[in-house]
Parts: sequence; C-alpha cells; structure tokens
Amino acid sequence: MTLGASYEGGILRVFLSGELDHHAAKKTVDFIEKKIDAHLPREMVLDMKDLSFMDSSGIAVILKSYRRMKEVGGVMQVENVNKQPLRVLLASNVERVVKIIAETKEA
Amino acid sequence: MTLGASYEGGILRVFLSGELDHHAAKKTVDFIEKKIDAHLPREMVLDMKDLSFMDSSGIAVILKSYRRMKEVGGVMQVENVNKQPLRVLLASNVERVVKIIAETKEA
Amino acid sequence: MTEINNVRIEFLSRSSNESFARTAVACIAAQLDPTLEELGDIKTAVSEAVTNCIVHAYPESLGKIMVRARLFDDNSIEVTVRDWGCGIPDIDKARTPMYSTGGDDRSGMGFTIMESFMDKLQVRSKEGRGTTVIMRRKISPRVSKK
Amino acid sequence: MTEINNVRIEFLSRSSNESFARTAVACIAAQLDPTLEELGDIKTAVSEAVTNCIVHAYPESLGKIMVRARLFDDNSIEVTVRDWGCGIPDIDKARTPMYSTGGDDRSGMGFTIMESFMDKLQVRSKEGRGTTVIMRRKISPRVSKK
Ligand SMILES: Nc1ncnc2c1ncn2[C@@H]1O[C@H](COP(=O)(O)OP(=O)(O)O)[C@@H](O)[C@H]1O
Ligand SMILES: Nc1ncnc2c1ncn2[C@@H]1O[C@H](COP(=O)(O)OP(=O)(O)O)[C@@H](O)[C@H]1O
Repeated sequence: MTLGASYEGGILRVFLSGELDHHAAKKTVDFIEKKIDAHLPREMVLDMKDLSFMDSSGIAVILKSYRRMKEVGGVMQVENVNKQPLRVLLASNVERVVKIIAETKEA
Repeated sequence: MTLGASYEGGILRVFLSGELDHHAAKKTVDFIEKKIDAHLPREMVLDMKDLSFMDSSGIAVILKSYRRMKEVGGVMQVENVNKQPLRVLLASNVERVVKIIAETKEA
Repeated sequence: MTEINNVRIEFLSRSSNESFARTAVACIAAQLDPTLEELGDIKTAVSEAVTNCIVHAYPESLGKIMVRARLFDDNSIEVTVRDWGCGIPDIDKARTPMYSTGGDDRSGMGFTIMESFMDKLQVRSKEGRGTTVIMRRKISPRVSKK
Repeated sequence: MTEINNVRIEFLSRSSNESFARTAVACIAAQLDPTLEELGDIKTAVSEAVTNCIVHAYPESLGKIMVRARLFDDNSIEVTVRDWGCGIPDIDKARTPMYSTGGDDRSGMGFTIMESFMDKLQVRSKEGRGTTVIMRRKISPRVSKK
C-alpha cells in the first residue's frame, strides 16, 4: 500500500496504490485523517486508479473518511475505481453514502 | 508456458514465454523437437525474451535441444536471457556447450 | 465429482499474512483457468474470511489459521478457512449485513461479500473452540482457452 | 534470532503445484523486502527442491509434500521442503554436480543450484522414509526501503 496526496483549490486528492486490506487499513486511515485535519478541504477525492485490490476493510476506511469530512463540513467522492474494488463497493451498497465514479478501463 | 516459432533462411527461432519448470518441460521439448524435425534448420535460436522464470528443468531442455540440433547437423544458441534464467544458466555452466547471449535490459 | 487438487496452508494470525493467504489460494484457483473477475472474487472472499480470524477469532493473541483449497473436475473450487479462536455465539446474527462487533474499524460486510462473491457459504462455529468457513465457487467453462 | 513468521503449506506431488509452491514461498519472503534478484534466487531453489520430490521421491505415485517458510528478525528466511518418498541412498553423491538418476529429462544441477542460490543447504534422508531439505538465505539490508 502506497499513499499520496495533493491539495489545490479546496480539494484534497488522496491517491491509493497497491492493495487495501485490513493490514493496510490503519495506516491508510491515519494518513487520510492527518491530511484532512491539515487542509480542512471542502471536498476530498479518493483516487483509486492504482488500487489493484480492496476488501471490506476498504469500506470501513471510506466510511471513516466520509465521517471525518462531514465533521469538517466537506463532501467526498471515490474516483477511478478498478473492477475488483468496484465489485466490493457495489456489494457493500456504499454508494448510498458516498458518490462512486468508476473508471471504464479494462483491468 | 506459451511457445512460438518462426523459420526463415535456415534459421529456426523458438520463442519461450512464461515459466519453464519441470511441469512445462515435456511440452517444450516436444514442441522444439517437432519444429527441428520439420525444418531441419542449420541454426536454432532459443529466444528467452519473454521467459520470466526457469529452473534446472530448463537446462535439460536446452541440452536436449542441443543434441537434436547436433543430430541434424546444425548449431544452436540462446538469446535475450532475462536475469533469473541467466543466473540459472551461469550456475549450470551450460555456456560450455551452448552459446548464451544475454540481454542487458533490467528485469 | 472427483477432487483434482488439494492444498493446505497454515500460518499465524499476523495481518501481514492476509495477502499471502489470498495470493496462495489464487495460485491454486488459477489451475481452473478462471477469468480475472472470478479470480478477484475468490481472492476477496478469502481475504474476508482470513481477516475475520485475525481480527475477531484471536483479538488479543496470535493463533493458528488453516486454509485449504480443493479443486474438483466439475471446474469448482472449495475453500475452507479455519481458526481455533473465540467462536461465534450467533451465526445468523453474524451473517447479517452491517452487523459487526469490530466497531468502526470494520464494516460488517465480510460475510455479505463472501456470500455474494461465492456460490455457497457455510459457517460452523463453537464458542471458545473456533470457526470454520467453507466456500464454493464454480468457474465457468471458457470457449477459447488461452 | 527470533522467528517473526512461520508458514506451512502441504500439497500433493502434482507438477502443476510447482509454481504454486515457489510463488507461495516468494509471497512470504517478500515480507523481508528482498531485491528482485534475491526473490528470484529463493523461488529457483524452492522450485528445485519441490521438483525433486515430484520427480524422484514419488516417481510412480502421488505423495504428500510439505513446505515450511520461516522468517527471522535478522532478515533471514529458512525454507524446509519435505517428502515421505523413496529417500536418497547416498546424499554426497546426489549432491555432486550433474549427478542424476533421472536420465536426460533432468540435468543433475538441482542441488548445485540450491547450494549456489542459498547461503546454506542441509539434506537429510532415509531410504524408504523420505527426504528433508533445509535451506537458509539472508536478505541484505537495504539503504532505502521502498
Ligand atoms: N472467525 C471468526 N471468529 C469469531 N467471530 C467472527 C469470526 N468471523 C466473524 N465473526 C463475527 O461475525 C461478525 C460479522 O463478520 P463480518 O460480516 O465479516 O463483518 P466484520 O468483519 O466487518 O465485523 C464479526 O463482527 C464477528 O463478531
Ligand atoms: N526428494 C528426493 N527424493 C529422492 N531422491 C532425490 C530427491 N532429491 C534428489 N534426489 C536424488 O538426487 C539426485 C540429484 O538431484 P539434483 O541435483 O536435484 O538433480 P536432478 O533433479 O536433475 O536429478 C536425483 O537424480 C535423485 O537421484
């Protein structure tokens, strides 16, 4: 799991790359919360372009991030979701809470 | 293990791609011997550009191919060898028998 | 239905072994020539079951986890994930979507994902003795094999 | 030297499991952050030892193979490959480069490769009882970890 972030014009973009499972979840949540607290963005984008694997631990990461963004008065969405993470997101009905923009590229 | 071959101007080129272990060896030997018998080439090149893994079963494949080429009065060499197969070739001293042309590209 | 392969792996409940477990099962499942999507589904289900052993079965200690993968000649795979941890008092409740005893670190979607990604899910458990999860998935035959 | 991980896999001596065995060990070895070359060396050595069980230990039947990978805090890995097959009558002879009882399907370089790719190789065997190969390799510390 490799993590990156950029901030511009009120938008925090967090880049997830590798595999997001329970082993990687704590580090990921800590990273995201620190970035949110530092920038107090009005919008956060979780960019999953380079995320090759995610299980339900990733759902908990998204929901935690969503709640933190709500606390600071912002919104969030998930972008560039590959096939396997997309199937997990859909099975979890998380799009009821967080907007998901899937990428159409083939895995 | 995927196998391919081309023949032109007396030279048979056999392309190995994937992983050459004991499981893949029999199929590989059968393929190479069939191609040699069909073309009776004066030279055979084993092209290992897309070979990502090889163990000592590959050494036996090379020595068998070498002997078959000798039987039909031809020569052979090995080309475009990636790092891991190269280490196996060197540890086996097979270059005493068959010419090895390593590729310098990084794995 | 004849068994054509049977592989067993054992490891301790360290979270760093989660990726090992799902990759090992994927290696075996690959022998049935699944699509990338089918392989992803199996990896995900294994990841959920193994994570549950690490998080729930052995919350305070390291314990043994066993994963068995069996392949059958009808192109199906059976994966068993077993622990000797605390057990599940009420299995029906545990399988309810969004039910979790893990607080906000967990989503409660583990069993739901195993169920929807595999064809069949069986859970057996005894409090204080451990839990066994058995999952099956049929790999669809392909017209053009690679 | 403290053990930091210990994983065990068991499978039948089908040649299709060779890639599974070396991939599974590589997954575990990866936890020590080896270079690609170190990882390749370990995979090769495991492939040799497992192939020997399949080809030599159980020439006419399917038998059980056990592979154990242990990681230690001095950044070393120990891999044990064990079979319950025919055994080796003369281990010193078997370890001689180019010695093989396998005819021209084998090169006789298996033990030589295990020796040169790992730091240490131990072979124990009893005729009719089986063979155990224990290999160790230290992973060099890296200045910049990824
Ligand atoms: N192997 C296990 N051992 C003990 N309890 C378990 C095990 N697997 C699941 N459970 C219980 O079932 C609940 C639901 O599991 P699951 O659907 O995977 O969601 P989550 O893991 O997100 O909590 C867990 O919160 C836990 O209480
Ligand atoms: N697990 C084993 N069980 C029985 N015999 C073995 C085993 N491993 C090696 N041998 C014997 O040792 C010889 C040398 O092994 P090795 O150096 O790996 O070369 P190769 O596998 O190419 O024959 C084999 O030909 C075989 O006679």
